[in-house]
Amino acid sequence: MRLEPIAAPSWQRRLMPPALALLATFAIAALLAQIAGGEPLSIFGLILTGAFGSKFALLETLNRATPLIFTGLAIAVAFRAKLWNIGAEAQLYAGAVITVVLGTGALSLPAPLLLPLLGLAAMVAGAALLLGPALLKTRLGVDEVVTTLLFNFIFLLFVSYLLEGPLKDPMGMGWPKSPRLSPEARLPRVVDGLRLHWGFALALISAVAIWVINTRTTLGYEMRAVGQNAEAARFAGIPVTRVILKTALLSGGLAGLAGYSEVAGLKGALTLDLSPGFGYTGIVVAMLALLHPLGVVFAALFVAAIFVGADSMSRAAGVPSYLADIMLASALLLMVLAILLSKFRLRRD
Amino acid sequence: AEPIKVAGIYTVPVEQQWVSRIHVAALAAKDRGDITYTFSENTSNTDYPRVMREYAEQGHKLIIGEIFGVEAEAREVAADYPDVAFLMGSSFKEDPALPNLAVFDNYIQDASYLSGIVAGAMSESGNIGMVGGFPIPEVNRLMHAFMAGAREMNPDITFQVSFIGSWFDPPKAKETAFAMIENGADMLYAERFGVSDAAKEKGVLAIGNVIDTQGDYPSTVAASALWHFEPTLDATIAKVRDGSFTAADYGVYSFMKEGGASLAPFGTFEGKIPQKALDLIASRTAAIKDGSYEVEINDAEPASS
Amino acid sequence: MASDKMAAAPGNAPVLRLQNITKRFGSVTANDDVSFDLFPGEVIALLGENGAGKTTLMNILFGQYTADGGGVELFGAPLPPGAPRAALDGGVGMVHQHFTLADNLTVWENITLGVEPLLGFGLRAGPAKARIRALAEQFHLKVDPNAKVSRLTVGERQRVEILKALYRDARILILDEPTAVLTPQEADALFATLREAISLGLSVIFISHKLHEVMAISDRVLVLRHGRLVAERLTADTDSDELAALMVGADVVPAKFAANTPGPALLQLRDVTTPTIGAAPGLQRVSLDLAAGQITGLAGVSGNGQAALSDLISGLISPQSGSLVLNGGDIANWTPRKAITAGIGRIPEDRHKTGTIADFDLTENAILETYATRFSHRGWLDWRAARDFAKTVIAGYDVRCPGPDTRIRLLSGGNMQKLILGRVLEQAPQIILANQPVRGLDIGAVTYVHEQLAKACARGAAVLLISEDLDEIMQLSDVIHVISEGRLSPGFARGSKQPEDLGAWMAGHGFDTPQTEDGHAA
Amino acid sequence: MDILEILFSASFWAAAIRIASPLIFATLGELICERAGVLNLGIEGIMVAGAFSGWIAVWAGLPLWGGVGVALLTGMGFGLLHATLSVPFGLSQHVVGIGLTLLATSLTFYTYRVVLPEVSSPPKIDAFQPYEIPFLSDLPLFGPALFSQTPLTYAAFVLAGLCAYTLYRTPLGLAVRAAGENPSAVAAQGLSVTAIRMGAVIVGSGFMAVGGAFLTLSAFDSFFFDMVNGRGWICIALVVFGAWRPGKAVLGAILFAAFDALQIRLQQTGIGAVVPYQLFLMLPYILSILALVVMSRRAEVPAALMVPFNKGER
Ligand SMILES: Nc1ncnc2c1ncn2[C@@H]1O[C@H](COP(=O)(O)OP(=O)(O)OP(=O)(O)O)[C@@H](O)[C@H]1O
Ligand SMILES: Nc1ncnc2c1ncn2[C@@H]1O[C@H](COP(=O)(O)OP(=O)(O)OP(=O)(O)O)[C@@H](O)[C@H]1O
Ligand SMILES: [Mg+2]
Ligand SMILES: [Mg+2]
Repeated sequence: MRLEPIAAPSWQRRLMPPALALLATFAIAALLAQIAGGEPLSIFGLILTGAFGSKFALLETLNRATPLIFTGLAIAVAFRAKLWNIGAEAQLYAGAVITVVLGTGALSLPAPLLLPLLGLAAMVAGAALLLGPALLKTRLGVDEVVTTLLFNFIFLLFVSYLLEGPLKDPMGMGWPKSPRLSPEARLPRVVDGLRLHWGFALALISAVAIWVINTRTTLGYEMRAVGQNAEAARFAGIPVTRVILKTALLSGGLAGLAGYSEVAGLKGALTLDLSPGFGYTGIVVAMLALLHPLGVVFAALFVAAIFVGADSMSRAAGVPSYLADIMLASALLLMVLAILLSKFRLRRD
Repeated sequence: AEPIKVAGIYTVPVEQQWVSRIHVAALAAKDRGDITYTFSENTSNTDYPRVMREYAEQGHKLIIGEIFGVEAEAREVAADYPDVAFLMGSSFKEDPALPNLAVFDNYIQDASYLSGIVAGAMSESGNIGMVGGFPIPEVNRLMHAFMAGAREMNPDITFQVSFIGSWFDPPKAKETAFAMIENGADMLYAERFGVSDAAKEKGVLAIGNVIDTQGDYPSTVAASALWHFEPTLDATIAKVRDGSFTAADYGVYSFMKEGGASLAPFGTFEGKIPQKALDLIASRTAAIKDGSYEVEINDAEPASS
Repeated sequence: MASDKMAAAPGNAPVLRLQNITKRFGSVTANDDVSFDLFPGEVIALLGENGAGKTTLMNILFGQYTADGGGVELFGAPLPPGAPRAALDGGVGMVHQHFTLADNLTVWENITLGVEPLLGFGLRAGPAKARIRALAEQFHLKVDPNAKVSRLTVGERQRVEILKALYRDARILILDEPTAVLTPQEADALFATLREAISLGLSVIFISHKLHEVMAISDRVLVLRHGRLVAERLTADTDSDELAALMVGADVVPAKFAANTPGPALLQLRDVTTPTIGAAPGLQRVSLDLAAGQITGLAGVSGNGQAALSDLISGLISPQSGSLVLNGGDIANWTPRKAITAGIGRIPEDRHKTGTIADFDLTENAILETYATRFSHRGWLDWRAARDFAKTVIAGYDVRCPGPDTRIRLLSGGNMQKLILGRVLEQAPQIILANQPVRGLDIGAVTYVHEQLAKACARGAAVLLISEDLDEIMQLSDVIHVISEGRLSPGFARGSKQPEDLGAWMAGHGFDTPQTEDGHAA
Repeated sequence: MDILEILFSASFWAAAIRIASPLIFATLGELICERAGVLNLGIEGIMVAGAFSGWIAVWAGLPLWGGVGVALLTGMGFGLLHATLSVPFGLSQHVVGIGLTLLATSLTFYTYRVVLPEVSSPPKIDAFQPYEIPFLSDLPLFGPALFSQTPLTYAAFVLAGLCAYTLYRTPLGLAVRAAGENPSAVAAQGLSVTAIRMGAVIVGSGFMAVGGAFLTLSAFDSFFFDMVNGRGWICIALVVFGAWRPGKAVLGAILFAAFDALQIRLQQTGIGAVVPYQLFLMLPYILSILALVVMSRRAEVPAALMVPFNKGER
């Protein structure tokens, strides 16, 4: 058996496998719901309403997609240059930390100045965190999968220290939690009373920006060249090390923005559970998007919708809420398989 | 009467000691027919406000949970659903401007203090090991009360304090406890799962916290400080039912005098605890209940001594 | 040597019989109804342009591909399709076009890989090594069974590949361009090995683009064009010219090289030493002048410092000591970018790994070296100009492809090479580094590349041609240097040395004796 | 206690070996996968699944070794899924791994909740107890450290030896190592790269699951959510640290565990009072990175790691 590329797949060929993947995901969920004593057939409707059924649900989905767009872009940028950044989680926290440090009164500026400044600072912080592993890779050849992964643990412990020490909210009753951002440091909400904030718009803008960088600029060209064939790139005079470092800065910066958007947009303060693994889910998002920056937006929305919808469904159907994660995982695995099968056919050989 | 629709939202699985007390109380109320009960566990703080809204939208009348990490946002949700009663574990006080959100916490320092007396009396080496998850107020205050109790029996006692940086890593907690035993501890304060197992394996004693674990470790756990959520929940249910639910600090329902905390029966250790300790426990229990003695509430991070 | 091998008479039963093999890849028909027989002790040469379908045919025979039509018979029995295992067990040994060795294993481990049952205990290393040594002895394949493959030279790897087949008692040996990466000496040694094997009754299918080799070793020649078997000749009844014409479908006129008058030295190496990296030797106090309007040839066995010299001129490494003088001035902080801006055109040795980016399209590959200088404005790429440039190269250098948006992975080696050549020559470089520019190319492509180099030289560029093919060096070069273990011989003027003399230098003779100015041993 | 005193106590080393044991199983599993060319990021989830399935099997009445077997099979099941997606289909090993971790973890939690819907404290089993090997356990320092462990710890070391032997001294090991270096070398010798890679991933995943089961059957006696707590990710680092060699990887695991054991003990010393506890918790990770920096130059990465092999493509 081998896979053979299909020269020009028809639209049915392109759409069928993903549709089947989605269907299979639902079937798995229905089966599991049945086992747990739920009503299998009702879950489809429940997921849909959970994710899109009301303005509230829809905005919640967008909300959850926001940090995923940032981390997804961070991963997509890095992976395209074959910089295996598994540390977006830590970089996200770095962005969040700096937002809190500067946004709780240290800088007293009006919002139109403060907000961009904080975003920039968050990018710098996230970038700085990835610079270390990137330098270790380029200078000493240390595998960045491992260093970025370990940095996640180290940096989270550091955040924990900050939240119990210098960054602890004096009004927080001793709970490890930062003070709240000053009102000027908060990203405004898109709709009053609901949680969606302008971080979402920023995420969309970032996606377009990365797309433009990838396709229109020399940096984008360099990053792709280095990722595809570093040896050829070096021979052709592309400064490979510098490109890797630039990629690291961009990737880390995007992950840092995720932290900024979550703190300044959603939470208003930093806790140790700011991110339920957005950095890791970003990998899922980026890969679903085939590392395409605009694809990242759709992949993030897809992942968010599955999660929010299934989470809500699990409550309504009275089945354990872990079903949401199961659906997310199955959707991911089946979907990447489906994307493959919409471009290749299996052939006996 | 019609059962009240109640939902619980927990950031950890319902096995976690703290949450399990809420969960058990809710299940009991459900079995009595007072409430219907559904819950979400392991809900991350990011999702917490959304889940609150969902339950509120679904028509639940009372939502219980813990908002230590999402104080501000949870209050916003409560403000948006004035007809729903929220009873939330919180380090903050109630806010009169938000009449439908009441707070509680496991103020079982009374019981911890009493269990400390047992520990102080029974530790021969005068060296007690304490393994905690994170140094948060809920943990710190109980540790301090426990230490105060132990010092009543032996002012020279020393404490080893460690935090494992996780709520759920029994093997790690066990390793930490092992290290403390090696270092001379013959009595452990089992704030986390795993500690009593180390004590059992090495033949030293342990004191339980929040739940009674003597059943699992009959010759190891000498005493346990228990938290009972029932008084808190039952009071809430009554007030929701008669419409008098309002912003308040339900933390007091965890006090011993309200029946929210107690020292577990000595069980297998009946008769093994020195009379001097029993006497002090008896007198202090009475004093606590009649209000003449108050255990100090100290939320600062405890340190080894 | 071929004529006495007419034992390949129809009377003998064939050892191998391919019948009506057809293989399609998508819309490409790689093999179209190909049939032939192979007889005991016979050597068949398979000829054809790049992409004619030779490798595909052999892969079908070896079971790595399954044919869409037709079948294979081995010693009279049908061979199950798509099963390399069956082919191996049936006595077919294949030396692939690209080496199939695991670098992290030793020689003997690579050879015994898959021979013993996978789920068996323990490896009988002793007997295996003894057998390898015996085979090596018998077939003149000198190699240490305990050596790690990563440390072997290309020639040694080739020997291991052949030992793999012999170790399994192959009766039929398939060699896909085995000499493409070998020095003349190594190639000769290989032929000696093959003759030994043939004398023991093995049959051989031999693929090569080098016609003199085909003439030397084969009994029969089959020519493939566009997947079809277009001609069959007894080697004794044909000659190189006819074969070349059969392959291409037209007469081939080799490029002409007139002796040039040299201009001033554009690039000079003065006493340059570079570090030794792994098994690759660095340069040892090398001095070299590349003069305008002249082709300087560098002969030598691969792995003697050619890579270091090429990397040095390309800008990938800097001298450890000594200096590099460009148009009379010393250069510092030497990088590839600097080399390009300084007007050095570089044709790398490995077009797949260093020359191109497989998943980039032709446009992207065409601007690889100049995107920053010619096609960008303040960090923005001018794709329109880039695409136009790619079209110019495609048209000007006869790159056969669907268009500038094709991924270069889909081009044959020759067309890839033409694109590289075009992108380099379009910059009108004053100095040209051509490292193995025609390796693995078919005759048509070879001629084309050579003509282009000659043209550049004629307009005054200094060309450094690095090749292991002595014929090519002698044909093209005005001055020839020989490199051995990082040391450089003096320059020998065109026609002043015979191949044997150069071969002696390549083997390291002559370096230790003091030299006179004109390069002759005193 | 000061540091020297700690370092020369048998109980410290006993703890290090104990903490290392689950890491050894899982690291060996990951090492086998990577040697064959597949990065298995499913390790964390597979460990969770192994921890649960082994434990629930014993709880349901199987003997302890039966539980180990069930964990092994569970891991192999997830390994089969990983292998199918990443080998013949050649899907990105990052996605498959991360997806599998998510799937195995959530499926485990879901199953747990369905099987034990309303427990406030998970049931306990009778876990493996330390077994003192006669004579050997009487040796000074080494005796208590090495030879007074649970049978599953001994099994970890036996497995390490077995892996090393298989990889370096058997035809199968050759094939696995070659598959991770140059799959076409394997294919050209008539072996199936697909079968070898899939086999390696399946078996390796089985070992990872046993590593998880160590936590519930030996280190502890019941199952908790989040019990694995990042140990799988550590093992990924340990494989690199061990330069893809079983012996070095085991040493790395013990070293890492020793730092963990040390950090626990340091919290009780004088510095423990002044230094924030987070710094101690960081210690093993920081030292891992430092060790990687020192080792990095010499490691030989399997050349075909993360490179899918497809016969049809070149
Ligand atoms: N794996 C493949 N997938 C698709 N097409 C292929 C594949 N392999 C070969 N082809 C097609 O088959 C044709 C024959 O290729 P093949 O490699 O057999 O040529 P060749 O004669 O060996 O060339 P060369 O002399 O360059 O080695 C090519 O034109 C190519 O288009
Ligand atoms: N995966 C593939 N898909 C489609 N066509 C391919 C593929 N691989 C190779 N080919 C085709 O096979 C032909 C020969 O490829 P091959 O790599 O053998 O080139 P080559 O001329 O031998 O180059 P070189 O000698 O430099 O390796 C090319 O024409 C190319 O189009
Ligand atoms: Mg070929
Ligand atoms: Mg070729």
